[in-house]
Amino acid sequence: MPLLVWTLVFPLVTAGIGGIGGPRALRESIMIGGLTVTFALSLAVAGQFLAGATPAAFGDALRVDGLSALVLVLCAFVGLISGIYGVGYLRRNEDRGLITMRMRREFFGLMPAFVFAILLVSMSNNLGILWIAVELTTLASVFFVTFHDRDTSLEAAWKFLMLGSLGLAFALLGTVLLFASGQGHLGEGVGALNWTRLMQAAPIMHPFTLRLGVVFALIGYGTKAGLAPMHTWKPDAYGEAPSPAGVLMAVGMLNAALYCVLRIHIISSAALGPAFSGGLLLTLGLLSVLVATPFILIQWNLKRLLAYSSIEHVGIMAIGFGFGAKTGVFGALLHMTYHTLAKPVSFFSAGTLAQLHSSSNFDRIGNGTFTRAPIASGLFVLSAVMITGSPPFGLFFSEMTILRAGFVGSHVAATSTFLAALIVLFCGFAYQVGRLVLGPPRDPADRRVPQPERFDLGTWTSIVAAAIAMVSAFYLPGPLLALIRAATDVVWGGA
Amino acid sequence: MTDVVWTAGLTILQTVGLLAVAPLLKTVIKKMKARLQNRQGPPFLQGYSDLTKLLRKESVRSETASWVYVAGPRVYFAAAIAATTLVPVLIAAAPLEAAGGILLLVGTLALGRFALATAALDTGSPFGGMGASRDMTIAALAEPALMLGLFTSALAAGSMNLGVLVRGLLQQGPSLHPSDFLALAGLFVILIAETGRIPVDNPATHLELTMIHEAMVLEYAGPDLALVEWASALKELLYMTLLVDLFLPAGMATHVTAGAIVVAALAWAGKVLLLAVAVTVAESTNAKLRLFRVPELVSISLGLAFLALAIRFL
Amino acid sequence: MNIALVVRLVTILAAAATARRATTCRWAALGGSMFASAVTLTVAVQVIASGHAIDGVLLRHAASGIVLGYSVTPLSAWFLMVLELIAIPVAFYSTGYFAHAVSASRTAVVGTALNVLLGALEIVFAADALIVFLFAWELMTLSTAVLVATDHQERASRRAAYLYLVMSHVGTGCLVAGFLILSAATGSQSFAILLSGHAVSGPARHALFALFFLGFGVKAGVIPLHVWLPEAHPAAPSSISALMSAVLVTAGIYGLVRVCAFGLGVPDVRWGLTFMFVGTVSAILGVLYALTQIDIKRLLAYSTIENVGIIMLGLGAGMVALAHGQGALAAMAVAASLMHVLNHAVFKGLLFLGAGGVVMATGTRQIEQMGGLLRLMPWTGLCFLAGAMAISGLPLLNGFASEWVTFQALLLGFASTRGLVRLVFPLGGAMLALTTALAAACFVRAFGISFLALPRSPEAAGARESHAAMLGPQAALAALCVVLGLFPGAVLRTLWDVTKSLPGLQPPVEPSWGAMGMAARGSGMDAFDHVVPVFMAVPMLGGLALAVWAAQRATAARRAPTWACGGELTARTEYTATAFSKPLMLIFRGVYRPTRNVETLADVSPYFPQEVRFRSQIEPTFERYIYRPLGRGVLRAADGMKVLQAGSLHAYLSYVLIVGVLILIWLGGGM
Amino acid sequence: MTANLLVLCAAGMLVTAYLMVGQKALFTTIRLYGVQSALLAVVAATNAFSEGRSELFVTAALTVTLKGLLIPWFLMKVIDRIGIHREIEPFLNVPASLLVCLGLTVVGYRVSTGFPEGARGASHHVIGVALSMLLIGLFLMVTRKKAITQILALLTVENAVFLVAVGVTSGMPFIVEFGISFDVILAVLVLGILVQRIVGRFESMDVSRLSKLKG
Repeated sequence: MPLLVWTLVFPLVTAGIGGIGGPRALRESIMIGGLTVTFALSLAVAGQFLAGATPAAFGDALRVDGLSALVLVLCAFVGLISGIYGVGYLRRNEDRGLITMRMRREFFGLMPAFVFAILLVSMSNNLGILWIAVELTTLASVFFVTFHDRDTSLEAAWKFLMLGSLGLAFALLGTVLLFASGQGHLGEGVGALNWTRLMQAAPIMHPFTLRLGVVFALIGYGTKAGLAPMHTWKPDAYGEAPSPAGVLMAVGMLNAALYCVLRIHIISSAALGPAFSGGLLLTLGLLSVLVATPFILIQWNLKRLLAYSSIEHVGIMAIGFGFGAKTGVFGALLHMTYHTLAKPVSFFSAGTLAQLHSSSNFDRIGNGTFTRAPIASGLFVLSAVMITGSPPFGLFFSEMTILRAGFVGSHVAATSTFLAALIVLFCGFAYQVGRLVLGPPRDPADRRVPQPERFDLGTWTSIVAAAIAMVSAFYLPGPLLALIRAATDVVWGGA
Repeated sequence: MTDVVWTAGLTILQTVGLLAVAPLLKTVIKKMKARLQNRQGPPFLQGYSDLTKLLRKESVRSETASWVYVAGPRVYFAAAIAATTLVPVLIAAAPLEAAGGILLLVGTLALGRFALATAALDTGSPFGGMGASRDMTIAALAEPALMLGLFTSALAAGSMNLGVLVRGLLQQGPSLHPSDFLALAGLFVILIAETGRIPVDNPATHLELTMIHEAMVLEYAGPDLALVEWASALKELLYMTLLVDLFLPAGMATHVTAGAIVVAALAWAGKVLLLAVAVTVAESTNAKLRLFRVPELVSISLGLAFLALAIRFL
Repeated sequence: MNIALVVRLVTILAAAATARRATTCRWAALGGSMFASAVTLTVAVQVIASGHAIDGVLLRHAASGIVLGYSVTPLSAWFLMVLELIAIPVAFYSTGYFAHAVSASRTAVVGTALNVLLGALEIVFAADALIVFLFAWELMTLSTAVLVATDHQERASRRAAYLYLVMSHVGTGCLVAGFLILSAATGSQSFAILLSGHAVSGPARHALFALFFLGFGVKAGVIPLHVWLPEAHPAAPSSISALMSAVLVTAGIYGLVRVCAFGLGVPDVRWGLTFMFVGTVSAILGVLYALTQIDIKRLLAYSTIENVGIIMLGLGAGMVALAHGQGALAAMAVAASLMHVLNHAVFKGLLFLGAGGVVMATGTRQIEQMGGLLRLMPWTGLCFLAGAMAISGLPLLNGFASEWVTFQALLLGFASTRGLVRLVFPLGGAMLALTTALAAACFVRAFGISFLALPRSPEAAGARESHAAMLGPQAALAALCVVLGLFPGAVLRTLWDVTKSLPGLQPPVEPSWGAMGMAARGSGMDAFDHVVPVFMAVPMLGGLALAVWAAQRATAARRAPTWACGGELTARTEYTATAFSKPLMLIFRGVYRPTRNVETLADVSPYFPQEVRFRSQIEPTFERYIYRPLGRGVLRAADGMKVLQAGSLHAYLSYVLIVGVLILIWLGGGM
Repeated sequence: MTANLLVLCAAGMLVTAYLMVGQKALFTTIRLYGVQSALLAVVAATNAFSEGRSELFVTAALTVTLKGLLIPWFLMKVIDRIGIHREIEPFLNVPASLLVCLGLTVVGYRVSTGFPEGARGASHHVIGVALSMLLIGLFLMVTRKKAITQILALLTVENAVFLVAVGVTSGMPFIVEFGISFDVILAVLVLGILVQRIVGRFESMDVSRLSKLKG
């Protein structure tokens, strides 16, 4: 059985065992072990690709090209660290006796399942499989949204599921229409929906049908990626999901969804030229950034803040792809990479803060957390600096690249708007972080004294994640860079 | 070598000369004022006797004062002296024109003012502070008008260095350009303001609340006071000479011969006396302005100076 | 250069590593910083001396293929020199200052941030390409913000830091846009090409000028972009304030010189006039606001705005001259502003260090609470006086020198231009004169009220002289004020070498008067004016000697209490700072728009008041009429957007419906 | 012949969609959905005949069993279990809703004209119907308050998509088809569970009350 299949089998098995049960230590070790192996396997697969091979299975239903390899590795990485952090996170709640059996089962069962679904997306070359896999990510993540079983979490879950399913329906229609537009040139059987075949048929597809298909597919998968105006489920879902799952959604699911968007984008670029879907992406991306901005300015909840930031970032990537040209695409993929490395830090530190104060509401947390939880607060500030694209960290470089692509492509108006939005966003973030972290320490008379911060697994994970993110800003390992380049070729070179 | 000796000699002679004449000027103005008011007025040598008396007196200083208080009058005095060396008086050359020109002159006087004002704050007496505040205020307002006035003639003569400037004017011969009169008028107002004359300030007042310059030096006694008085007399003479140089240099000695010097001396005395009369008239025919009317007066002179510049060069 | 930055990096790491042991950390951070600064200083001097730029590469960012390189041109070298001339004393001072003024827990943060800031500044001045410049620029902003927020328990400093961040980010945004447009036009990233002046032409040039003017203007703190400055500078620890006021603003100036004046081709006359106008306004308003401050650090901050104004004035004159193709004149004007950059850095650094000592000794920043400090902290007082005299532009000190050159540039500008434009120059001169005189008034007040007469509070009465480690740097800077004042020729000559490297400038070939003096030549006239301060020193000393001799009786003086109208002289009878600036406040009430309210508390009858309360404050015009409404507007707009996310799933679904319908209509080629 | 049948069925589905908009009884709506799905199955079967593609029969069978019977049964069971009154109170009254739906239909048809006349000349009608149904379903989701009705609306949208799949493309690859149907079932199950939890918590399945999360 080829390596990439193993990469899928492992998380699945882990999920199965985790779901069944067993003593805590066993579950934890199995999950961490399973995810570690998965990550290792994904690296191996990427290695195969870099060695010149194109790993594939099931008659090219699964196929790993540059783009897949990149997304695969990134998602596997996120899966691993969020898994480890998740264990730490759960332990904290266990110590406080907040964990029921249901939660344990859901957590240890669904975490790896979620990872499985995401990895399946990132590898699938068949648009049908792709759709199914995305649907699976949705179903897997719903239970994380309802994890804490509060009124609000039910509400969030309902909205998430409704909008998600609607988006998926659109995506399905898009897929069908794509298929229809290429009918007669795609051959028979499952392979007919293979992306590679569609690419071959692209030049002779029926343009109108294709256009319609592309639009629906983009809106559909855009909903999953959280592009405005289909983003509305995001703050609710992120706000309710436990932080480790939050990371998987904000980074893993986001990357996966973008992967789908890109697959469609590539086909349409090949058939209709990059202007059509590129323009669409640019519009949606710009809209996302603009929508995210005000909500960051007036945000009242730590996790929702991060949700809006992820809307902003998916917008930025979309803008990068929309600007097109090698620079823009490269910038966007670089952004994806750095975002994947930086975002977990903010989710982890924010999660810790929320746990310590048993709320993610700014008013409940109060300000001056630095005096109470120096490590988490410090990390949060650090990550804020990172995700606002300030030097000396990676997102600065990627945003610069995207901006430059914009001006070079003479999208002056769009780029200027984008730039302005970025500035306001920074100010908003600075304000929020400032009021959270700085300020006088909470008065001792206060009843809501937070838990003391401890050097537990969760803390260590966040520290390590931060270290990785910081180092990566200056040194991206050669292979990873090669992957980004290869992915750029896939998206722009059409290779 | 010779020119060093020459410079040194001229510097010392001119400084001493002006120091000697300065007290006389003040007295003369007093006298003329008295006459205009049908009073007898002080004898001509009054100024000198005042100074000698003060210099001989024992000096009394405030307990709260520091060295700044002591340094004040001395620096003020030194600055006044240094300033004189930049101004041509009898000969069409300033003793130390190698050092610099108008800007340096103004700067040096500012230095003196700074020292005195700082010292005035040192005693802790409310009047010192009041005087310092008002003096600095008026000086600040006067500064731009003064500069503009000086610029006008400097640009006309093509140099900011008083020596060069005067020689230039002498070569051009007497110019009756209207701008000169405007500039002169402007600078005359400044002269009044800077030397603390009515209508800006009243040198003879004994009511602290109306004082400006006097309030500043209210605490000084004996030799310290003498230095201040002497220096301000010198300053007044200096300003008058400056006006004379800029607008009526005729009669200055362009080469050093006894005859020329004598002529120049007489001419200079005459011209300064003329200005003194003007000052006297101004003092006797005007009432002192309220402090907050002064800006208007000064702004008038600013306007005059700018007008002069405009009509001269456009 | 690399060495210097490596040292910085090591220092930063060391400081971070030793965070737990404050003393070690302090010495590591500051020692390392001094060393790095020294190295950079040598590089700068070397460049200025040789006149040849030194290039190199700091780092290759493999991921984005961006290369961070540097190129120390003579201009950069000049600014680097200024930077390090201040950075070294500041670091030295801090060794003594941090020990008392910065809590042990924050030493590491401050030490690290300080080094990051210095490193970033060095890169900013030396950057050879767009990305590295913006990189360093951002880093500079962030580290400064950290330093400003050092005392984050205080609401004021949090606010200051935030305001600073916001303002600088808007500025940075303009810069990013400007630079990226340039680089898109040229297809290159290196300044050598971007700023060659051939990148763009036509109206685009003016747009770019506007962008860069805003971007750099914010950092330089020109009015009306200054609002952050008087908040941020005082908020930081004093030695940092010194650095910010003395050097950080010059980063903005550097940008203005490098890009606005010389980077966009031959400047347009209107640009120069803009500079002169903004400069004049900043100078006068700056000093007027400074005059009314009673917080000594705010006072100094406002006077920074004033001096930036003076610098801009000179620069503007230079640009106008360039526009008229008068290289010699332009060279002089630019030299004037660059010279003032140096001088301002020196005396402003000195004054802030002095203020720091005073604030530490008295525990207050209100000069109304000080007084009589000269007797308690004689050395600090002496140095502060020197600084005060220098900043008031008095001869024999450095302030006079640069203002002299500026005056010359303005007058020669008048003499050698035609048309109505020329009238701008003498007016500028007059305004400069006003500024200088007001500055003198301002610093008589600052020094007199805080150092002279009786202590105005028990804290002031109990003040003790600063630590030697803090006095040393002040003495050094004070000495520098005098030296630069007595030998301005040396500075000017150096500047001729610097200006030589700038396009269009023709500095005089044979600098006359050697190190002691400066000469100004206009086209057509020889020796328009010259100045040799040293010569002036002679009659000064002579006069001093004469005065001492004449008043020798005064040496044995009797001490008597000051006469206080028969009453007893107490601190409360002294003239206050507020009273001192009252006349000017009333004369310029149009600017200050002061509001005063007097309430009389009487129990029996209003004619016998128990207590009279008087409050007077000046209106923060710009904050009230520009910035506050702006901020409110943005927030209101953001608040209005809330309806988009009002929690109704049906609304959310309808968005999708609408989008779907719209797109279908669009695809259907309209209906 | 087949073409006419296709168009007929498609039209029938559209009619059911309109009826869903038109009336208020909950159970009727569910039955309407059943009918709709049955018609979809017929479409699939017709294509199976005309194209001679056996796997489309399986699709048809799947559709009938799953969508025609299983899902309606499941939903009714849910309603019975949580026993709430069977009225639908929409945001928009019926006439207005019908008007809007007419507009949406126009849009759908207008777009469908851009399509190529497929082999059986039917496709652009089918597309028109499908797009209209899609929009109408979406409109139902927007205007219906009850959780169940929203699910039904979503399923209508799904049907529209399937209509395109079977009516225009003569069937997606079988595995994919199967997987998709399976996923739909899963989704419905999850939705059902959620509905129960919501009702269990809020004593109502009026989702318009779920609006705590703002900003």
